[in-house]
Order: sequence, then structure tokens, then C-alpha cells
Amino acid sequence: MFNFRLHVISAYLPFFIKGTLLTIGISLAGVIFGTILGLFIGLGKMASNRLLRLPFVWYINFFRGTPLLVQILLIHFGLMPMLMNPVNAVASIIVALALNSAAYIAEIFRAGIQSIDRGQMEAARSLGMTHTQAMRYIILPQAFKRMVPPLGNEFIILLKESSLGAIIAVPELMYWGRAAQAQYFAVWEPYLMVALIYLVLTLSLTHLLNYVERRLKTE
Amino acid sequence: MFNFRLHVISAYLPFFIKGTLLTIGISLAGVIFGTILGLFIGLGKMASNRLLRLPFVWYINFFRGTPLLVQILLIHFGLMPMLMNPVNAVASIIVALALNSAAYIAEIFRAGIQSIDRGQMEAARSLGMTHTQAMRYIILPQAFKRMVPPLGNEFIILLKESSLGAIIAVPELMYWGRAAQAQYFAVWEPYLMVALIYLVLTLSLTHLLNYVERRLKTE
Amino acid sequence: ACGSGQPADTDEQAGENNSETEAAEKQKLIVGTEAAFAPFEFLDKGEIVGFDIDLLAAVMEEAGFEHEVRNLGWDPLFVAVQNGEVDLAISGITITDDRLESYDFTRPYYESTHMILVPEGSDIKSATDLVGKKVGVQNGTTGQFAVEKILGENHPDILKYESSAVAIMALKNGDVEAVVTDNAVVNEYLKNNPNDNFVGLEDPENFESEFYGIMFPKGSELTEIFNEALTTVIENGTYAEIYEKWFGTTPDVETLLNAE
Amino acid sequence: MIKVTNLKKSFGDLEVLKGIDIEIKPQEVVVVIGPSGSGKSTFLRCLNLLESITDGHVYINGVDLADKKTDINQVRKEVGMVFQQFNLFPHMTVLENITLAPVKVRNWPRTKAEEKAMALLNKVGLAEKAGVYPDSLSGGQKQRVAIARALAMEPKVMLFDEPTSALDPEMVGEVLAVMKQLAQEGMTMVVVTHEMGFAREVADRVVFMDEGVIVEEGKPQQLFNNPQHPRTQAFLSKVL
Amino acid sequence: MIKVTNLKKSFGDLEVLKGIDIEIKPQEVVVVIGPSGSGKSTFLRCLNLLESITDGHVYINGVDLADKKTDINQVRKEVGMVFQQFNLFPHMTVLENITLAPVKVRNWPRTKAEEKAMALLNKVGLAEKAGVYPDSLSGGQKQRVAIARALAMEPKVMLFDEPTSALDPEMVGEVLAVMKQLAQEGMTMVVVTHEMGFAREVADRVVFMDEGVIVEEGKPQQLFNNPQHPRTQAFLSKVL
Ligand SMILES: Nc1ncnc2c1ncn2[C@@H]1O[C@H](COP(=O)(O)OP(=O)(O)OP(=O)(O)O)[C@@H](O)[C@H]1O
Ligand SMILES: Nc1ncnc2c1ncn2[C@@H]1O[C@H](COP(=O)(O)OP(=O)(O)OP(=O)(O)O)[C@@H](O)[C@H]1O
Ligand SMILES: [Mg+2]
Ligand SMILES: [Mg+2]
Repeated sequence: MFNFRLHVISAYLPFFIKGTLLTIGISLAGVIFGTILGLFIGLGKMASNRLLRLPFVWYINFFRGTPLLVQILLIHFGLMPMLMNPVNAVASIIVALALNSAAYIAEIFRAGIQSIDRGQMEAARSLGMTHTQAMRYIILPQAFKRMVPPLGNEFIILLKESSLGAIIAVPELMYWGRAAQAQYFAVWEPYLMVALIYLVLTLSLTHLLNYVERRLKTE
Repeated sequence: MFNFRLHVISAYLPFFIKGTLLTIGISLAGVIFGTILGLFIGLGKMASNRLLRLPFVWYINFFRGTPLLVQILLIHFGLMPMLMNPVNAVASIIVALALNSAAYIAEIFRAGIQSIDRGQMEAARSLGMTHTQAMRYIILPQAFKRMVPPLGNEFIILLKESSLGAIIAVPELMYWGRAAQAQYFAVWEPYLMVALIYLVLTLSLTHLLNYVERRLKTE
Repeated sequence: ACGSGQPADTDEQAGENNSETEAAEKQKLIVGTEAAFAPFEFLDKGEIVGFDIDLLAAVMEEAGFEHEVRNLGWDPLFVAVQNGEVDLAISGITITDDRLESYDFTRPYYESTHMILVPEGSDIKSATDLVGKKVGVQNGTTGQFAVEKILGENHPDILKYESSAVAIMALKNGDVEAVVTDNAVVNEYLKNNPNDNFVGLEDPENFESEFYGIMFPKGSELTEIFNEALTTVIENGTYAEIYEKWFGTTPDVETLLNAE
Repeated sequence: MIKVTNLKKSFGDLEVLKGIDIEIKPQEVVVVIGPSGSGKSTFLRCLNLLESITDGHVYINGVDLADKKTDINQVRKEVGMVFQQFNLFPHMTVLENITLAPVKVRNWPRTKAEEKAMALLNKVGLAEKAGVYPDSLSGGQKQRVAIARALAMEPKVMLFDEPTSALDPEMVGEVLAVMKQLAQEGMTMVVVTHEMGFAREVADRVVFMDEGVIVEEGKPQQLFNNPQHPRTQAFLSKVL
Repeated sequence: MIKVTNLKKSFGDLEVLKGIDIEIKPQEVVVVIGPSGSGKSTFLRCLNLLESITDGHVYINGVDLADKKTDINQVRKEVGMVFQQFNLFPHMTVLENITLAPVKVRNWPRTKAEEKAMALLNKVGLAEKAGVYPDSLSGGQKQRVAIARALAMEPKVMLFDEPTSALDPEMVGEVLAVMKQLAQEGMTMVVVTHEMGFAREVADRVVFMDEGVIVEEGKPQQLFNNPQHPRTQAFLSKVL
């Protein structure tokens, strides 16, 4: 069982590299679109009108309350064919990751704003600023700074979750791991290699993030 | 596309119910074993000796830094065959969920302990208690209480992640959704139904958790 | 909270002892399959059914074993046979030289060729037209290998899915322009879904025919026993009955018995 | 200047202010004392509508704050507030903290706002800190910047909510000194504080609040040395 | 009772205590004052080894705390400590807070510990609160329970680190009263506080610390009315 067949890995190395790049690409695209959408949904959820809030609340409930795998299948086989023809699996996984992460980012956004001490808003208002001015000049600049670490974290999560793209044949890292496994009937070699690449990606990002976080704190 | 075929759902309803029970079962087993293992790993990571800490740190790195899908495949096809024969997919998914969640629970445990004000330890020590006594009578009882909500949350996460069991043919909820899809080549009916069941599970648990959290706070 | 409850105990002994113990107590064998390959094996409201399943029952009966079928998924199947999770596998598995290096097979029980499933009006008329098109296959199948012979190994236009069912879903939503898989699967799909307006193309020039066999771990003592039992089932007409039940036509038993 | 009639404020079922009546003349310095939870902060916050008014009226320069049609931001320009927790904007320099509102709210040109800010920083003795961020200041310095920030809007009234209780004892003096100077220059001030020395020396009037009402008020000498009401006596006996 | 010679304490590169020498006799009450960051808390925490000693010696009843062989827990039994933030155990009732250490550390039978606890609660005026959880107590009540908890171990010395600075002004008195009674009963006490009134009235000796050294010490009258060192004078002029 443990005669590790290096040739399995070397044969598939070019594919692993291509796959890694795609993994990074779709995760990045997912987190970027997810952030834009998430800000919008976060604002919607903070609306003062209960009824206005409802669709946003249920958006968040749905995407946080169901497995990403179901979401991907629904989006790729159900939703996307209504929007584009032919359907592109890469587009589908990006849409799925963006819609999913938007739900989490909406909460990050809300938490960021709510983490700013109430006194900041009160001080701004007592100087005669309108609510909008206070948000724009006082609350949001501080909230955005606090959102950087959790957003980075969300990106790391997407890196890992993008592996579900393999199920709909997105040729990302995991897909090539499965291809290698099927060709050589080998388990350890391709999957450990794939795991290692993910580990390097997530760990180096985590370190980068810790560094950024420390910088932001001392600033 | 939108003639919703109810008979698809009604034909598979008994399987969805069986699948839901198995989903709950494996998630519960995963979180229970994960908690036991997680406490142990959390303690290990808090060891004062750097070298002793190392394996625990890397355990956590590995299981938090790689996709659960890779872990499941490595465990089911690589690790489990070395431990049992024949391999049972249900056992595999439980082991995978337990090992994975243990890494997260270890951090929950550590965070729980570190969230207790330093003054508590100092007060206990200044009364002449040993470190062990202070941990046992003062720190841990308070930390455990704070761990209840994040542990509940981890259970909700496992409910969703157990859906990956479908890939190794664990007959849980997602598996039956895919079976229905394959039999009828229908997307919306089985997957929306499955998503709905997951949603009901996670939302009701979230509400229960919020309730427990509020109770714990006022106590 | 563990397991599906079956006492999956003594299968290893079973492999070794059965030739001596004649009838006293039937040994129970665990059989792996991937039940998403109609009409060979698929889930009908949760129950695994199909041509392979019926044939398997007949062969088991003949060989004197009890058995239990487990649905494992395609990629897992091969690993499961290798590491002893199951004693054998039947899942429309094509006998290939590659596989013969790692596994044992019985004699062929079905002759198969690949077919191309395309939407009506597609400009794909033969296998060579697949060049430049996106083609869906099931990961690790001979269908994949057949397409790779034409497009090249790991060509980016080949999309490898977990099962034929997912590949066909991808064809339906326009993800791929053709799916290459076994003729029986294509025919079954066309029969059940006439409204989808798909057509199946044969191409005997580019797709060699292949033979399905029952797969065992390398060196299993069971292989020979099952070979004999399978031959009996084919010769005594049981095979033809099952064949007619699932495919509605009479099998060419001669070719099958002569193939190797 | 300020006229409060029958002011009531409830949070849900909890009635915190139960009918406050008081009139404050221009240039008057009023110190509000009272036990914790008596409603001192709430009263102060009603004076610039940081809390909505449940019932009664608050007139500032004749404008009724309880009137829904009143433009709150207009009123707040005239009323400066200094908080216990300073509430400086941590992402802006001291100078930016002070100039932001004049530029954005009063639409002053930046140069004018900066001149004014530097003049105020000189006044509170922190001219050399104009370019630093609040985090690098001591508590006393922060509070002096907060006072300068409020003054930059050229308010007619200044409200102080326990401006020295978050400070280390050695820093209390520097903040009180600034407030004293402000009083001497004729600013109308309402100050909630526990600093009885400051009250004695600077206040024109001391108001004792308890359980949402004004129990007793008077000149500092009179109230401190000869309190009339038993609740005032009890409170003073504890804190003096 | 306590003898400190050339005590030094560093946190990394930061030397917080730069050589403290002091001797405290049984039944003596010593009040430590000084600006924020001068090392008062650190000094106090070295007296029961909540901070490890970098250099020098601390003898309590002749036992050297700087000696690695000294059993810390043995020493701590003899030294009670009261913190600014009370640090009551929130998951235990007041009675359990007080009896825990006697039962677990001194191995007293529960009945004896509870009798002792009730006697102490009576002393601090909180007998009726025995069964409640700390959350339902006011700040002053919490601090009195904390004092009772420390006393339950029957310490020979009591250390107080700003026991009243987290309290609302009306509650300061009730805590100081308990401390005063303790002093009158002959407890040896070291108290860090900003309450100069308490120092004047109760202290046998006042010690002024600044930047990690003892700058000046003396009887309260002498130190407050006639400080010798310019740093003492500067500090006192700000806080008195
Ligand atoms: N936003 C609020 N929601 C609910 N209750 C509040 C709110 N703000 C204040 N209260 C309550 O109103 C009462 C008065 O509070 P207030 O802050 O005005 O008292 P205070 O006299 O300023 O006390 P302190 O000296 O502690 O600052 C308290 O019981 C307080 O709990
Ligand atoms: N654990 C620690 N690690 C690093 N530095 C510390 C630590 N504890 C205290 N210090 C530093 O030591 C110095 C003295 O602190 P200490 O708490 O003894 O002062 P203090 O006189 O009690 O002040 P305060 O009146 O604010 O309580 C300060 O500069 C403080 O930042
Ligand atoms: Mg207040
Ligand atoms: Mg201190």
C-alpha cells in the first residue's frame, strides 16, 4: 500500500498547477462578486422596515442553512441554463461561490458596522452630522478596516469549498486529483498531493492575513 | 422547465426521511467524537512545551487547511482500509467528520478558556489554589458554558457538510437527492426538496441555540 | 450510530473455504456497484435493480453463494475491490488491459460499444466530429478513454463527471455538446426521455466494441468459480431470459461465448 | 437659553425621567449631581436629542426640540457635547477630528476650519499634537481634544457628561482647568460630574437629581453646606 | 512580617520595578500612592508571586519568595489579595465563593468553612446575600464579598489594589469602612489607593512610588502636608 508512486504525481503535475491557478481564480472571483453582493444584502438586512428586510433575511438563511453542494447542483443544472446557453461550469461555480459567500459577507459587513462603538455615532451626530454623513465619514471607514481579516478568511474558506467544483467537472485542483486517481487507481499519491497544495495555499494566506491584521491593529 | 413533478418527491419521500435520520445520526456522532478528540487536541495545543505542541498544531493546520472532500476521500479510500475490513462508508464519514470537527473544536475549547478573564485565574491562585485546582473549579466550568453555543454551531456545520458523504455513497439525505435526480433526470424537484429539509434542520437548530444562549447569559 | 446494520463479517473466509464446504451453509459475498448506470444497475425508488443485478443473482445461485449488493460509486468501486471492502464488483465494467494488471475478471457477459448522445440537429455525425467540441464522460470509464484516443489524454474539452447521469444532465443544460458512454445507457435514456430530443450515434469504426466482466481482486480464488457459473448461466438459457427482460431483444450468445 | 418643561423619558416600560423642569440662562454654569442611574445622562442627552423626548418640551433659543418639525441637525450645531469616553474618531488625526464637522456640516473652507482648530488646540494646550492620532494621547489629552472638537462648531451651549470619570486622577486637573476657563469666558454649560471641588468653584447652580426628578437645586454653597432634602443629605454624606 | 530588599521586576526589556526596599511590621497599614504606570500594582503582585521576581528578595514571615524552592501556594495561603475588578467567581454563589478555598486548599470540613463564611458576611454586612450570585450585587457589595473571601483563608497580610476605583462614588464609603475596621482589628495591610482621605485617617505610613522606585515615605500628615521630594510635591498638587 505504501510504495508511493511518484510518477503518478509527476505525470499530473502540469494539471495540478493549472488546476491550482483555476482554484485561485474562481475563489478570487467568488469572493469579489460575493463582497459586492454581500454589502448590498447586508445593507438590506439592516433596513429599519421589517418587510423590506425579509427577502434579505431569507437569502441569508437559505445560503447559510443549506449545503453548498446542493446549491452548486441547483445553480449549475437548474438556474444557469435559464440564464446562459451553453452553460459554463466555471461560470456556475463562480456564481455559486459568490451567492454563497455573499450571505456570509453580509453578516461580516453587519458585524463590522455593529462592532463600532455606539459612541462614535453619537459623537458624530452631536456635532450636527446627518446619519448618512456619520456613516460615510465615521462608521464605514472604521468598519471596512475591521472587515479585512474576516473577508480574507472568507477567501480561504472559498479556496477549500471551490473543490466541490470537481463534481460538475470544473477543471480545478480537486478535479485533477480525481482524474489522476481514476487513471492510476491510486489514492494516496494524488489526494495527498492535492491536500498539500491546498494546505500551502491556505496556510500562506493565513500567515499573510495575520500579518495584515497586526499591521491594521497598530496603525 | 417549471412543471414541478410532485410525484418525483412523493416517490422518494420515504428515502428522504431515512436519509434525514442518517444525516442527523452521522452529524451527531461526528460532533460527539469530535468534541472528545477536540478537547484532547486543544489541551495539547496549549502545552507549554513548543515541541509537544507541534503535532497538535499540525493536526489543526491540516484539517482546517484542506477541503473536507479531500479528507473524506483520503480517509475512506486510504486510511479506513488499513483499520477495518470491509470498509463501511458510514463509519468513514463519521471518522472524517469527527477528525475534521475536532480541529475546529480544539480551537473552540482554547478560545473558551482564553475568554475567561485573567483575573479569575489570579483570584483563584491568590487564594492558594494550585493551577490544576483553579482550572478545575474556576476556569473550566465557566469555559464549558461558553463553549455550548459554538459547539452547537459546529453541529449545524456538520449537518451541512455530511452531505459530502453522498460522494462515497453514504445513504444520507443528499445521496437520495442525487438518486432521485439520476432516476428522473430532474433537478429542481429533488434538490429543492433536499435543500428545504436541510434548511428546516439548520434553522430550527439555530433557533434552539439562540434560545439556549440567551438562557445561559441570564443565568 | 454506525453502519447500515448488515453483519458484513465472514466474507474473507468465504473466499477461501467455499470449494470444500459444499452446501452446509452458504457464504455471503459483498458485491460493489455504482447504481447510476441504467439499465445495468440503477436505483429504482431506492432499490438497486438492473440487468447486472439479475444476472448476478443467477450466477450467485449457480455458484452457491448468498450476496449483498452495495452502491459505492464509480471511482470508489475500484478502490473497494482492491482493498477488500467488497469481494467482487459488477457494474458494467469493461475488461481492459490496464485493469487486468490490477484486477481479475470473469469471461465477458456483455458486448458493448460506445455511443455518442447529442441533441437533435447537432453537426456531430461521427466520433471524429467530436474534435473541437466539449464532450462529457464519466470519470475513469472506457468512454473517457475512447474519447481521449480521439481528442488526446486530459484534453481540456473532455469533462469528466462522477456518473453518466451527471454527464447527461450536463448535456441537457448545455455544459457539453455530446456525451460518450455505453450504448445500453444511451438507449435506455432515449427510451425513457423521448421529449428531450436527443439522438444516439453509433460509430463502429472509431469505437471498438468492448466486453463487460465481473471484477475480482487480483489473485482471488473466486474468479474461476464464477467463471464456471457464468458459463453455465449463459449456456442454459437463463442469460437470454434476463437479457430479453431488460433489453427487449435476443442476445448473440455465440459471439459472447467465443469472445476472449 | 434653555427651557425644559415637564420633560419625561421612558425606555420601554422604564420611566427614567419623570418630569423635569428647569430654566438655564445664557452664560450660566449648571452642575448636575446624583446617584448612579438617577437619569443624569439621559437628561443631558435629551438636551441635544441623542435621546428622543417621550413627553414634555425642551426649548433651546426658543426652538422646541419635542416638535417633530424641528431640524435636529440644526439644533445640534448649537449644542456641543463632551462624553465620558471621549469618543474621538480613531481613524483621523487630532486636526481632522476637529475640522471634520465645520467643513462637512458648516461648509467652512478647509483653511478657515484649520485656523480655528489650531486656535482651539492652542487654547487647550495641545497645538503640538495636531498631526497625531488619538491613540497616542493620554486620557486627559483626549478629553481636551474632544472639548476643542465640540467648540469648533461654535456652539451656544456645551454639555459635559462626566468628562473626568474615565481619567486617572493626575489628569483630572488639566481637563477641569480647560472647563473652568470656558466658564469664565461666558460659555453656557451643563455639567454632570462627581467633582465636587469643581462644582463648588465654578457652578452658578447645582442640581441634585434622583430617580428621574430634580430633588433640590441651589447655589453650590447652599446645597453642599445646607441641603434641605433628606435624599440630598444622604447622598452628600456619602460622596463629600 | 514583610521585608523587601532590592526588588526588581522586568517585563521583557521594560524594567518596571527598579529596586524596592521596604520593611512592613505586623499590624502596620501601608498605603502606596503614585502616578499611573509607576509600578504600584506590580509591586503588590510581587508580594504574593502573581508576578515572578526578576531580582532581589521578598521575605514574608521569614520565607524568601524569590527562592525557587518556596511553595508558592503555601505562601499565598498567608497573603490575601483584593483586586480592583473584584474577580468574584460568577458561577458560584456568594457563600460558595467564600468557602471554596478553605475547603479545597485548607481542607476544612464544609460546615466549618460555612460557619466562618457566615461570620465574615456578617462582618461585611452582607449575611442576607449568602445565597445569591455575584451578578446581582452592586459594585460595593461585590468588593465586600471579595474582602470576605480573602479573609476566609485567615491570611496574615492583606493586599488591596485600588479596591475602590471601579466603584460608583456612593459605594466607595461602604468598602472603605470595612477596610478601616480591618485595620483597627490589627490586620497587616498594604493598600494601593487614590483615596487620600482613607490614607490620612487609617495609614500608619504612606509610600510614594514613581517610575519603579520608592521616592518618599512617611507618616500621612508628614507626607501630605510637607512632601520633601519635588516629584511628590508635583503629584500631590494634582490629586489633593
Ligand atoms: N438606552 C437605554 N435603554 C434602556 N435603559 C436605559 C438606556 N439608557 C439608560 N437606561 C436606564 O436609564 C436609567 C438612567 O440612566 P442614566 O444613564 O441616565 O443614569 P445616570 O444618572 O447617568 O447614571 P451614571 O451616574 O451611572 O452615569 C438607568 O436605570 C439605565 O439603566
Ligand atoms: N504583564 C505585563 N506585561 C508587560 N508590561 C506590563 C505588564 N504589567 C504591567 N506592565 C507595565 O508595567 C508598568 C507598571 O504597571 P503597573 O500596573 O504596576 O502600574 P500602576 O502603578 O499599578 O498603574 P495604575 O495606577 O494605572 O494601575 C506599566 O508601564 C505597564 O504597562
Ligand atoms: Mg451617566
Ligand atoms: Mg495598578
